[in-house]
Amino acid sequence: MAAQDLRDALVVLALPFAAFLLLGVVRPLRRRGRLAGIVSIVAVAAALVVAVRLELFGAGSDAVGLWPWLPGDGGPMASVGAVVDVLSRKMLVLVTLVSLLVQIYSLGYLHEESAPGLGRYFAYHALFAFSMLGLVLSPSFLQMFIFWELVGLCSYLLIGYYYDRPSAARAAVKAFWITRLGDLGFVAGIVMLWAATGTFDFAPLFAMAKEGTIPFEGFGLVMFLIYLGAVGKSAQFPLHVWLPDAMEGPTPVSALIHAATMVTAGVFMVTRAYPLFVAAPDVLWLIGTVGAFTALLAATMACVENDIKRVLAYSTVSQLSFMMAAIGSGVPRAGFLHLLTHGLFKALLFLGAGAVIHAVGTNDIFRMGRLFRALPGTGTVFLVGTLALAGIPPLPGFFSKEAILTGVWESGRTGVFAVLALTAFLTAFYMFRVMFVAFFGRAHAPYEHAHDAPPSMAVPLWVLAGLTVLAGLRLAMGGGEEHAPPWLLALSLALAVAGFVLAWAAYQAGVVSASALASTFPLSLVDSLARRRYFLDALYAGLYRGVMLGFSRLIGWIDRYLVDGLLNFLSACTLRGGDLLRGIQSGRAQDYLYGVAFGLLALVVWAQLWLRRP
Amino acid sequence: MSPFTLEAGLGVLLLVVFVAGLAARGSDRRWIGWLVLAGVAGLEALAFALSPVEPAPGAIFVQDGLALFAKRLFLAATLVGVLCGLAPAAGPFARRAAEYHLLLLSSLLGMLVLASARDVILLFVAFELMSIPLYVLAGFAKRDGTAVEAALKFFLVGSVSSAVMAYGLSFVYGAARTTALAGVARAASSGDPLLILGLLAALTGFGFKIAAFPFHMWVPDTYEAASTPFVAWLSVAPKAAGFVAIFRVYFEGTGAGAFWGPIVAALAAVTIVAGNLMALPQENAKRLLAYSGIAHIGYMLVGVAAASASGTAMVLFYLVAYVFGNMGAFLVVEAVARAEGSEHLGAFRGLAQRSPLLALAMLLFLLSLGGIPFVAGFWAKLYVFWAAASAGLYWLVLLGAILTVVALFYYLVVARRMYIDAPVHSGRIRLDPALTIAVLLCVLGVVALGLWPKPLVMAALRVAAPLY
Amino acid sequence: MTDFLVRIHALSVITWSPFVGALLIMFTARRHPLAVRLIATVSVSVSTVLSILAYAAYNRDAAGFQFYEKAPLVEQLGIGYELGVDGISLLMVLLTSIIIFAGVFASWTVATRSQEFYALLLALVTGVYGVFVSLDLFVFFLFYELAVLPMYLLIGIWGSSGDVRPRGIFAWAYRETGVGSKEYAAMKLTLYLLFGSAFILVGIFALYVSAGATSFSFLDLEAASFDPRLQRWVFLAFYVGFGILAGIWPLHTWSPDGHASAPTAVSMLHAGVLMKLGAYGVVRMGMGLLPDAAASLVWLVGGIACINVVYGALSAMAQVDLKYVIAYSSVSHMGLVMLGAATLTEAGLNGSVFQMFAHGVMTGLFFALVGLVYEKAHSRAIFSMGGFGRAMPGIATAFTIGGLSSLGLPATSGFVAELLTFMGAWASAHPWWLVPAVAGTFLTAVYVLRVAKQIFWGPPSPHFSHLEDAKGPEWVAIVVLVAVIVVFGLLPSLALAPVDTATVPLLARILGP
Amino acid sequence: MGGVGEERRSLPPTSNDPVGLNAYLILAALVFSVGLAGVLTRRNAIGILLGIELMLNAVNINLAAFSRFGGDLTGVVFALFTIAITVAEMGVGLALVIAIFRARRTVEADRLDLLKG
Repeated sequence: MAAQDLRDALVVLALPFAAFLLLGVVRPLRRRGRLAGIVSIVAVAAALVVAVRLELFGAGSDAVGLWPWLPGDGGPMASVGAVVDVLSRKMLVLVTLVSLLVQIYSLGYLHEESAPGLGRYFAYHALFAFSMLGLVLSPSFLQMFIFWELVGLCSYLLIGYYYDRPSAARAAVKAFWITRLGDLGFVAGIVMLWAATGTFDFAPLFAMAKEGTIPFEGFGLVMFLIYLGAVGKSAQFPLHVWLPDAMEGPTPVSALIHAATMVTAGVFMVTRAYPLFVAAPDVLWLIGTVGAFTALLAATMACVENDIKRVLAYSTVSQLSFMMAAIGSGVPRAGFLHLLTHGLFKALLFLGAGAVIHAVGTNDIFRMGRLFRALPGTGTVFLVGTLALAGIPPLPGFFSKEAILTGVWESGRTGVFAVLALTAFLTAFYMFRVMFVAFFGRAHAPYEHAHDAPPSMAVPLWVLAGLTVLAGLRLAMGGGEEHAPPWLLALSLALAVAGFVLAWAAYQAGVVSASALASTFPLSLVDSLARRRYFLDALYAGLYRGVMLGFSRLIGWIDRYLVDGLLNFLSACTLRGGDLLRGIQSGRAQDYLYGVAFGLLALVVWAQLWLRRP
Repeated sequence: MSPFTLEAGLGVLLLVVFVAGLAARGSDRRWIGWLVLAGVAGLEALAFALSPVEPAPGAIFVQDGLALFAKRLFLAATLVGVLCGLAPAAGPFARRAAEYHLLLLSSLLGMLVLASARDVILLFVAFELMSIPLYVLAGFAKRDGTAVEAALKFFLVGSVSSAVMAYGLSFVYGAARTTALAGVARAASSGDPLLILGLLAALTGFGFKIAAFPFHMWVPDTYEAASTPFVAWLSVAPKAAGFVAIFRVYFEGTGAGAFWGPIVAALAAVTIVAGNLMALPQENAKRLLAYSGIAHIGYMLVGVAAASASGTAMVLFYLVAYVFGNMGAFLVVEAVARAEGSEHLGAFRGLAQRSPLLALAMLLFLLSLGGIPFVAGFWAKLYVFWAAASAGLYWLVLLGAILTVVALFYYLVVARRMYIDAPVHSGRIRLDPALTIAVLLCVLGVVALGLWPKPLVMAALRVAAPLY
Repeated sequence: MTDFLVRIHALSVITWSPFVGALLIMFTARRHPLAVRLIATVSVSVSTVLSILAYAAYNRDAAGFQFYEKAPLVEQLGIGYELGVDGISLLMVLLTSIIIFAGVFASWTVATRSQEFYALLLALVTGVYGVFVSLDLFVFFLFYELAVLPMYLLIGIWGSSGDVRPRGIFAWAYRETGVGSKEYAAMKLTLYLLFGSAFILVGIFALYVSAGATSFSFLDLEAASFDPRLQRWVFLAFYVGFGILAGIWPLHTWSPDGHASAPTAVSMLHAGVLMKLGAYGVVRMGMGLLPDAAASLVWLVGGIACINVVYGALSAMAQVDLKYVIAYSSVSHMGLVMLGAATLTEAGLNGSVFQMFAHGVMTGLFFALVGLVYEKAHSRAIFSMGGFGRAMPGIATAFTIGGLSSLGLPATSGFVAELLTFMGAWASAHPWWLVPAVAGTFLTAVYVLRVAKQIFWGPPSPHFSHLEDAKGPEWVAIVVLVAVIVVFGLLPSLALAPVDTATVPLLARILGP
Repeated sequence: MGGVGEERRSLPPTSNDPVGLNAYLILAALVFSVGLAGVLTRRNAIGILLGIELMLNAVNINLAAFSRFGGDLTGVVFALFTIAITVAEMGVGLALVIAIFRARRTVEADRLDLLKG
């Protein structure tokens, strides 16, 4: 049975890969655009079927398959393979599901794209699905890193899908560089871990952690470096700056990669390697602290953002940090639960936002208004997503967030708990801010042309909305393994309602002036800092332009004009020396005779010196 | 066999040429050249047929291995030199062919005797017999102002050097009380300052002949102005003779290598540096080769400075490689000059497209001179450095190796003109058959020695061994 | 299969087939450009097919030198024509085949004097093959020179000049020497490499003499044991001599100028294979023959390699000329190669050899693409370009893949090489080497993606029109190289399995039992 | 080669000669020096030839003196050869001077500098 599970998992993995190969190699097929999309969609749909079967009817036991990858003297240095367990089974379903829906949605969303461009888009999507599935199935750090980088590549390619837009090009490389910064920590960490333990595989590593071989000396550093990978990928402070910019990509991409799946890879990795992180409590503490801090930071930025996608992006950063904070506080299960639920409703929100943008042609919420009337379907599903994210029961966001808060509270990290609670309040605030401003606020322009999304876009929206509700109901009925204290439930709800009320007061009822609120100290300080993104983007730009490029120019100059210059100097001196020396060849016979005479003299003197040498 | 066979044969040839010159009529007497060619070829064959003769004790004329080795080399060089002189040449060379060849052969006779001389007087006489015709040959085109100017400079430097040399040799005689080199060698062990002074002064004369810095200054002017076939020969044969004389006087049986080694090493060092550096800015092909030749003399002096049998052998090997490489290069210059009317490096532009054969030959010669594998010069440099390193002269080897890079620079500049630059004129260059054969002979020599240096190395080692 | 290959003297055929092709081209195909190309393709294909067969037939259990051939040349001096390959050299032979196969197609459009171009190129390739397969150090050296010399003409005739402004305290020297021109580059490269070869020659002779002056055979010298003092000096001589070719800092400056000026196929071959030859020399001769010195001097090799990695990457970042970027990236990657070798660990040494291969293919691809871009846009100035991706999507894709391999993205061969180097570095006696190695890959990501973004992304530049994608035979080069990058990235054991059989005994010799 | 202090044969004094060998050697050295000075300083080619003649004559003085004081005739034979060679050399030299005068209308050594560098 376990072998059957393993085979199923590999089939799930292979289907999108086959689609990618087909699209990558067969150029005519790729250039047919929609046909390419259908190929990819069929593959992912088949993968979803297998994944669901695996989740519902699989053996349920863990299965691992390993094949040697890097040969070495006395056994392979590294292996690749697949692991099927609770985590990976759930992730398989999530990834294939969201992938499928987003790809279907894309057919409608990108219907105006040229056929070759569309083909390229779906080829990237197929590659992404393969990579993400490979990541969740990884039985070893090394394989995880491989797919980790591949999903990063897909992210880079898809952010830069509109490659002739300079902003998209910039955002793509920015995302790649910044996540790369973390990834290098990751790879350095696993290399160190390998040097100390001789393996990349999770199973033996966990066994070592259990029997106490781990932690060894310097283990904290190793785990910190590995955690850096998650910092980059899951947009933790201070490497979170790429994610808002990544919204330059097509909106479905944001939904899939930058909300539901890829960005959660960091959380997934830390969850997967949790037995190791437990052995490094300092790192775990750091994960929790940074998570809480980032959650708040991102939430404040979401509150002042006007671009609907960027609000969602900051919200993603914030929610990812919730998960990280949960893991850091010792409740990885709660974090993972939030990962799954967030994947559903954030994809929903992004796709909804995509439908809105598709309809009105702008990202700025203050140039929207009364959209609910024009786009009732979209508005409804967006509202479902908003309620879920804000943490209104019985939608799933409430339960997973509440599980996190409970876990954090029980772990005794009061500071983290307080910050997260504040963030939960802000979450509700900024989401309802969008809701009120865009969907119920004053109309700034008439939207005669705005209409609800075509079926290829609407169906995925409704499916996601339905699944969100279903998941919430299931959690409400069967969930709640964590026995939260009632006051905490109340607090959660209260925070969400408070956020809603404040947003209503400020943006709908006009009871409170948002600008006046923002200009009172200390909110004014936060407001202005958040609007400037806490100067982090500027800092990175400065480091890049000033320090890195500046230093490279210095090195380039040194190489060209000093290192090479010295060589040229020597050659030029030689050439010049020849020129000078030929001056003695004056052409006058008597100078030549002087040569003979001096030669004789020099010979005699030299012989004298030689004879008289001590 | 008498030790004088070759010299006697050459004497006969001189007589024949003399008579032929008297009998010749008309303004084109180049057929005498063919006669000379045949004669020299015969002598070369004879030289290879001969074997060394064990010298009688106290003999002043010896036909030992070294002498025979050197004579074969002189004859080979002369063969090539005469061959390329046969090609159509203007005015005096056609009309006065007998005179030209008589002078050439007289000088050759001087060399042959020099190689065998074991007596100071004989050495000096042979030396002058070799030198004086060269002055005349340099100014052979007596209507050409520059040629005569060069000849006069050559003559002045040459005769002053030989005066200094004679003055030195008089001290050698005075100190050693004998003119036999064997006696001089015995006296050398006494360390008489007068003898050392004499030998130092004599070294000036030899330095002039081999063109070591700073006695080299006649070389560029003479090479530039004199006729190229003659220069090709001048650049190798008398040099070889000079080296043989140096081995005879300073090293053979003296046991004084430890004294002369460092002095020669200093000479070698300045010669390598000066030759290579001064070659860098040259734009005239013959001048360039003149300076590069000076540098090569420096490299050979490195082998001399090793003051060992292997060093001497390697110099002999170097000389052979140098004969083919350098003569070949001059011959190509001659061929190009005939087609283009210029010996400027610019005349080589695009040679590869106009005459691939000539360009390839020149490239091979340049590579040989530069010391690149597969051609003779590589082994020559390698062996010389090896010998010097075995003698502990690491600094000299290092200096030589570094300046090899400089040398490659100017050789590659020529290669660049031939292969990289576009030709100025179009059309293929017509080659004279005699000249082509001469070039091919040199190519053969360079390549054969490059691929298969061993027999010659062994031969050189054999003849050099008895000197020490 | 093995018998068959031995019987036909496969290594000899691989080595000399291009040379025969060169001769045929020189003497038969005058004024028939297509015939020239066909002869070149056929002669190179013979080598390529045979090297793939040899690669497949190599007995991984027996290890050691296989397909051995020997014929005495100068018995008295112990010089012989002795050929054989082990896992390392076999991979290098394969690399050479791949690159030259692609190179022949990449230079399909050479218009001027194509006959001579192909003849020289093929002669050069024979030199490269010869170096990798010869087991006699003397013959090795001869092949080495054959691999260097044609470069002068290849760059001088078919190269392109760049633009370097005289600046700095040595500005007058720049005017004096004509820095930037192809003639300058050709001269610099040739002289520098010949200068290096002098050190190699000295080292070879030192070993030959102190081993009793009886044999130049690698196997005999390997069996001899040398005095540690001598070993140190000879190791340094090899290190400098081969290091110049491998582009070690600060002796690397011939490489950017040379590679930037060289025509496409020559850059491919030179950066792709010849620089590896330097590293190969250090590993094979330096470490293989002088194990004690290797063990005591790796700190130097590794330390300088660290400088190379970071310094090369930063220099690449500072360039505004596309070819210079690629050339400096080679300097940086050669640092990784040397670093891997210096770790003296199995992973590191495997990584080093794999990096030679991976970087060879990757940089070959880069130069092929840059050549195409230059051919179509007639410019190398990065910051005047933009938006080329629309007109040349194929080139853009291939460039991206090459770039990803260069920055070590998984699924490309560059990743495996870098990973193994990292593993080796941390496991070595100098774990801090990991830091510059990792930093180097980040810097690589910065400059490669920056260049790719500038050239292929963004709005189309107004300076260029009539751009087009690669076509016809040019695709062959691109497709072959991309395929190799990806296949070896996914299945590294294809290359590593034979390499491992060679590196493990080598390490055992250096580190002792 | 040895150094100072080794036993060294002294030239035997010859009877009936009021001045010793050294006087001849000094004379020869003076003549040589005068010749060399002439060679280096005269601008006229004929003058330089004369200088060379003087230098070679110094050689002859040396040879004759050594021969006389050494008691063998080899030196004299040497001197005879030297004289003959000197004559030949001067013949060539004068011929060249004439040729150059014809070609260039000058025999000033300073002005013969078409070839240089």
